[in-house]
Amino acid sequence: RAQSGHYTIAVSLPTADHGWTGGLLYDAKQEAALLEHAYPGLTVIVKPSASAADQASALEDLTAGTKPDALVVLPYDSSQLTGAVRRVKAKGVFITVVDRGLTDPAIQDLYVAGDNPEFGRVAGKYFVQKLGHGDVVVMRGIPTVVDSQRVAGFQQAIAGSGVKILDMQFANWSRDEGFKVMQDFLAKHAHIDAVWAADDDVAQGALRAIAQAKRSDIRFVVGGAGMREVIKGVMDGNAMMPVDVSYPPSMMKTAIDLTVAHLVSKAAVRGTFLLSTVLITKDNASEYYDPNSPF
Amino acid sequence: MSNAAARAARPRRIDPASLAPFAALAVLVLVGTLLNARFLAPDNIANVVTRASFIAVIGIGATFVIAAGGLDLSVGSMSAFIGGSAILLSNASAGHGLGTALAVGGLVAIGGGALCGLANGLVITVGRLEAFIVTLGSMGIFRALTTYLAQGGSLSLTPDALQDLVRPVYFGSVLGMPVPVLVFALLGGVAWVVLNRTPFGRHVVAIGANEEVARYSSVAIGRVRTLTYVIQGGCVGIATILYVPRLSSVTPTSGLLWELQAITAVVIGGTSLRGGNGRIWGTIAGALVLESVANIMVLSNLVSEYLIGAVQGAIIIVAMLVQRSLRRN
Amino acid sequence: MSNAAARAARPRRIDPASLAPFAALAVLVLVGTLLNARFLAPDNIANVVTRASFIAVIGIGATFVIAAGGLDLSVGSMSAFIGGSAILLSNASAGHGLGTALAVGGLVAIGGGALCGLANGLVITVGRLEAFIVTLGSMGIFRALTTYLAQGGSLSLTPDALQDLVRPVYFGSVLGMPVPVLVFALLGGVAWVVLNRTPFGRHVVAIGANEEVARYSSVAIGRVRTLTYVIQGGCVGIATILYVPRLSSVTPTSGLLWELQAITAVVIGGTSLRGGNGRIWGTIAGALVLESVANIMVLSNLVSEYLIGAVQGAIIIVAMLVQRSLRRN
Amino acid sequence: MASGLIGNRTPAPAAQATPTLAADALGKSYGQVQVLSDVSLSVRAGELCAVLGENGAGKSTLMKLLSGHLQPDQGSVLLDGQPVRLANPMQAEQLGIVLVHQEQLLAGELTVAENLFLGRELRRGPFLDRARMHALAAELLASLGCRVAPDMPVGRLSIAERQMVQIARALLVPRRVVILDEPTAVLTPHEVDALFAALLSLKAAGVALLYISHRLAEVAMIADSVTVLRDGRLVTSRPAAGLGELEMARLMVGRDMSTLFPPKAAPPPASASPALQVTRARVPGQVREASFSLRPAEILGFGGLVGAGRTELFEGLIGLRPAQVEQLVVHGRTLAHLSPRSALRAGIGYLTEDRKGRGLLLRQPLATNLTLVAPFQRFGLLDAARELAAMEQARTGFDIRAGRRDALAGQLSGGNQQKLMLAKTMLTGPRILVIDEPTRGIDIGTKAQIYRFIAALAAAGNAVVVISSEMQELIGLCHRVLVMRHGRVVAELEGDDMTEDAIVVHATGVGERAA
Ligand SMILES: Nc1ncnc2c1ncn2[C@@H]1O[C@H](COP(=O)(O)OP(=O)(O)OP(=O)(O)O)[C@@H](O)[C@H]1O
Ligand SMILES: Nc1ncnc2c1ncn2[C@@H]1O[C@H](COP(=O)(O)OP(=O)(O)OP(=O)(O)O)[C@@H](O)[C@H]1O
Ligand SMILES: [Mg+2]
Ligand SMILES: [Mg+2]
Repeated sequence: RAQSGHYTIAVSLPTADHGWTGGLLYDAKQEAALLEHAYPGLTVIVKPSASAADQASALEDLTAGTKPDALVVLPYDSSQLTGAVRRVKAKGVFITVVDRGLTDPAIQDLYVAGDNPEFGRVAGKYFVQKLGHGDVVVMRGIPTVVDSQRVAGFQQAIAGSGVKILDMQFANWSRDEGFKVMQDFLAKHAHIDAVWAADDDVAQGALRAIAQAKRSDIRFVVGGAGMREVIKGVMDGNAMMPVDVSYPPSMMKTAIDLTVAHLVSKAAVRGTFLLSTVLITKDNASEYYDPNSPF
Repeated sequence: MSNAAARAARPRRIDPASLAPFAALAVLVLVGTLLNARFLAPDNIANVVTRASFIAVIGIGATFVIAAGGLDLSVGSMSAFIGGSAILLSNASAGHGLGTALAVGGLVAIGGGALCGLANGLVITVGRLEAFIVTLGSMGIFRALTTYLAQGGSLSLTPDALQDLVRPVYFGSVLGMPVPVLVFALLGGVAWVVLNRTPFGRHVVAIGANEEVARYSSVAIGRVRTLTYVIQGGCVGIATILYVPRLSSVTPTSGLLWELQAITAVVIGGTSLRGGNGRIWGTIAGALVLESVANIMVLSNLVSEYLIGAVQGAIIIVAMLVQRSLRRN
Repeated sequence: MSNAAARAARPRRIDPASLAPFAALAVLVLVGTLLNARFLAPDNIANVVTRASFIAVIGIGATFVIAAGGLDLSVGSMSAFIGGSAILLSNASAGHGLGTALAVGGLVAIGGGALCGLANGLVITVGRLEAFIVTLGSMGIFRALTTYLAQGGSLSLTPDALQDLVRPVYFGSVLGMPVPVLVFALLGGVAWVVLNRTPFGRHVVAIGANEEVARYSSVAIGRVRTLTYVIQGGCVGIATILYVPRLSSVTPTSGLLWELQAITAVVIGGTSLRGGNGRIWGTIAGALVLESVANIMVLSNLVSEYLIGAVQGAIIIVAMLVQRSLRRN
Repeated sequence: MASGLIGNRTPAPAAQATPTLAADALGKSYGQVQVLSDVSLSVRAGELCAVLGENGAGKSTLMKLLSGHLQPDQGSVLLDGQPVRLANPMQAEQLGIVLVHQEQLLAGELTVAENLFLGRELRRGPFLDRARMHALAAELLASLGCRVAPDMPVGRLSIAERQMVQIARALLVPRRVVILDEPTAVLTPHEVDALFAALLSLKAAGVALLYISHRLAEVAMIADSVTVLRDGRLVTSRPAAGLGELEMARLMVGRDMSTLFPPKAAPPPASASPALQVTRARVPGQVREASFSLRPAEILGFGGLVGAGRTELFEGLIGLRPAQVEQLVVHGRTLAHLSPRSALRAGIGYLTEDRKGRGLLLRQPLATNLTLVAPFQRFGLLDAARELAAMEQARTGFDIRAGRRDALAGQLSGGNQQKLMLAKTMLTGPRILVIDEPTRGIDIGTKAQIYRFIAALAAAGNAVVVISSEMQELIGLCHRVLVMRHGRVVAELEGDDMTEDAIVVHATGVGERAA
């Protein structure tokens, strides 16, 4: 089939269960439609899954009795899906892994990722630089490796500085949780200098809680991942959210593009593409702004 | 039988068991205050009580459903679905003036909730299926529809003026009482009257107590049971109207696990999951218990953030044990 | 009384209602094949049936609990918790040889499961609380303990040799039958005999049918009910033993929503949520139905990714309606 | 009926032997209501002691004290002259004492055999010995004249069949004391005979029997001694010999009982347009064909054996179970079919025979039960005042005796539950009233009251259907009796043709040709 210019790419990713994964799925579908239009022989199958086990099942289903030419996978969880991806690889499928690297890097032909520890470090450095000394509260995501890496990066960046973590809670990458946890932080701590929310959804919720409490001690909130509304705010000079940390869901687009390029152009596209994690400020915000993204 | 006559003259007493959820709440308040004096700060109390309004309002509806021996697992995703729909239609009608947009949103939320409830109720009664399975199915359906509407992202009220207009529905207060608290207090009053002082309410409890007896007593079982789901849907609509103004948006995860929280509030409140009784005020106390536990967890520094869920679970079980032991005396 | 005599003489037939879940399964297989011929590929069928093993095994336990009129919402997080514990202890004992590590892991899983179940059962029976609340609480507890064990990350079997050693438990096959399928078939057989052919099984059904009658008949209600939860825990342990080799690791989100799936499988299988009957083979068919639906969703390209949940929900409701209509005839 | 048994009465055992089971000055109260005080009673091996009393007199309570279901507040239970503490029914059963409850305690989802052997299953190795249990169950039931299949779910049995299963359960293993709380209330004469035969052989085997019944004729026939309770106190304990029905009634009620049945009003003219006309009704599996018509002011009886399909016929007509009717005319209006609600609107009231499962919400207060069908309302809200007034009226009108006013229905004595149910049905003001077993478990004083009530109702122009297994009741009360057998109406009896013999002949089909 490959000879006749027909290719099938399977894309497996987590289901749209919060803003960032929603953006991911949106981008994947957009890109699939675009590429299928551009290359008539190309089929891109996008399959979201609701859990690690589901994703392992979906990988089995996508390769039972047939096989795609390439698999683009953003694993729910690195350690849990390594085996499943290895079995796909064993059938001779080209493997592109997105965002969360497998525990055995030898499996992935192509690795496109953001840098989670760096995500935390970039934010941490900003806090040190901006605050010098101060008390911050941290709103974590869902207990996962990604979250732990981000938090570790943040802690590493502020280590030894005058920035102290007052309190830390899980906010499940959800606006509602962000709102609630922030309300409680505000009730608990008489003085907070800044908030690191590790995710734009959570940051949005936190902002509402701060606005309601009319507290003036909090100087800023930093989220992350590059949500449309947040970047717009950064562009417009929102004082409470002056910066954002990039972790664009569009990495999925990049991964699919590279994979198609590998198949179609027969050029050997291999290796690791780390999308740099940057601090989005008023100056560079427009580069990261996509008014049509649902995220 | 002068003995009996004397007893009859004695005024109707309050069942001590019905006080148990309030006792549990009082104990929690005490514990919370001991752990962190800020717990009792007016701001914090207002936050907690206001936050409890969603589960309280949904729980009021769930009290009807459960008193009638039913169950509704779809309320959380139903809320997300009708919230998303209301936002989309409000936004679409914002061109005709913000007032219109507001009215459209409100109507869509309550009407949509009632319709979703009606659908649940009809499938359960006409199809004679287990409520558990039907509402588990519709839970999946509503959640997926929300994701579809939002295309995986989030749905926000636009323009910003609309957001500002609705904000007081959650953040505002009247005579010092937060609006959501007024809403659930009022709704609780109405619901209590309907459940305890109308023929319909009596039939709700009857079909929960023994459906066969109700059938042999010419109670229109199907209609009454379906109506409980419609009431549940309407309550979800009201909860959604309170919820959307808070963050002005709905995501595919909005309302996640609300069903379990609502059922827990109902059970903590003293309503039996087997049906046959319903305690509206107990449910409201139950919702306050749940929200207070969460609040206390964050306010205190006792437990690792990893273990919060464990402590919450344990507290709820202990609260129920305490309540049970009160009942035994 | 020839009427009664005729009734007495009629041989015991197979209840057509008990065939309904198998009919639903057959219809699904047909639909799946029509939508994508690859559905029937031996590989695919083997995958689906093997994957169904977790819910089938847990569902077998849930059939006991539900037949006795109980409910266990904690099974999913229990599995994550005992899986995590088993991995930690296996890893720790790997120094004494892989065989030891394996034995430790297996023992921890089954023993831990039984203990968790015992805890659930004792709180429910001794504390006389609603199973819903107790197991909802323990669900939170097990989940949080897993998060704590994993410190928010994941727990993997190490060294890799250990992973390789256990992999055949999920991926291996004996005489062409995948090991997990053998396990649930065997377990199903044993469970069927226990439920239908032993005094204990009869007591399980009796306390589900009418607890008061069972009490007057000298059935040790507390003990029997507690044992159903222990059985459930043991089954969760077995499911975990099958599950860990599949992904070689456990995270705080492992086993999420398994409780709802297990209950759904049991109900699809024809066991009433009110208790009083239990259908082991029906439950297994129910687990296969659930897994087939998910598989068909992935294989077919009919619906938008966002709507998969909606279609799944709808299919399950329709399957139940079909089953109900079969039962009426 | 059971007349042949009288001659078989075994001689009463020697009075000086130590009583097998005795109550010594027992007292019991529920909350502040003293329901039993200072009651003593004894029963010897081979003796059948009948316990009589009005509804709510405390008979069931006494039996529960003697069988470990309840603990006495005062006094003690003596077994073989020694005080014993019966902490629970299991302990009592281990000592050989068993109680057949007035209310049926069986698990509907389980089969007959499963219910019979629940808690004492026979095993072969670790497994159930199902074959042996089935065989024994069939044998035991057959010995009681009950022919239900052991693998039939109990939920599908009629009330009477369930009662026989309950009795069989008590007789499964050898006992020293068997206590039967109104075993015959739901039985037809045919089964009563079989039960009495079984009781006689128990007596012969030296079992001590305690027996509660409101059917005084039965008591006169089978009891060796009689104990009468009134308002929770012992009235008398004396040998049964020489005690007539009337005397027993006087002891129970505390005054003379003259007539049980009110004088019959003249039957309504046959020409009157029928209140209810049913042509070819069918209830799948139970009623093959039944046609009848019912005139205003008429009391129409339905007789038949257990399983004849009388209950099913009327439940089918009212839409409580699937049925087909060729033609159904209610007060001149032809109806396609009825549902419970449309029956209510058409003025048809139905009183079920299954008070525990279908009649009353046992955990709800009396007034709630009374007004369940159509709660009183004012401006859409419940009218508590009228509800209270109605309850007061029912309490006096039907002589409902509740220990306390806020009692729950389940806390009433069995007979009082029956009265509450009757009051509930009457509250809807039916113009056609169908009562299934109207006086089940009701004491003789109240029975007379209920009969007068029914007669007055008919005299006022209402039509009444009485389904009853008490032939006396059919004959004494009804203008006309239809007999059903195997799901068909096989006979219509009127005037002097209404005799016990005629009903039995048609109900059983035995000797029909000869008759
Ligand atoms: N669980 C209970 N709680 C409160 N009162 C009760 C309870 N059970 C029975 N009673 C009361 O005790 C009294 C005696 O009841 P009992 O059942 O012994 O009467 P009985 O003689 O068996 O009457 P019947 O002939 O109607 O069966 C009644 O007044 C009844 O209301
Ligand atoms: N749901 C059911 N399924 C199968 N058989 C049933 C069901 N309900 C009742 N029956 C059977 O139908 C027959 C008729 O019932 P039933 O005995 O109530 O009639 P009846 O004439 O009213 O007698 P009685 O009122 O004296 O008990 C019984 O033999 C009973 O076993
Ligand atoms: Mg009694
Ligand atoms: Mg009958």
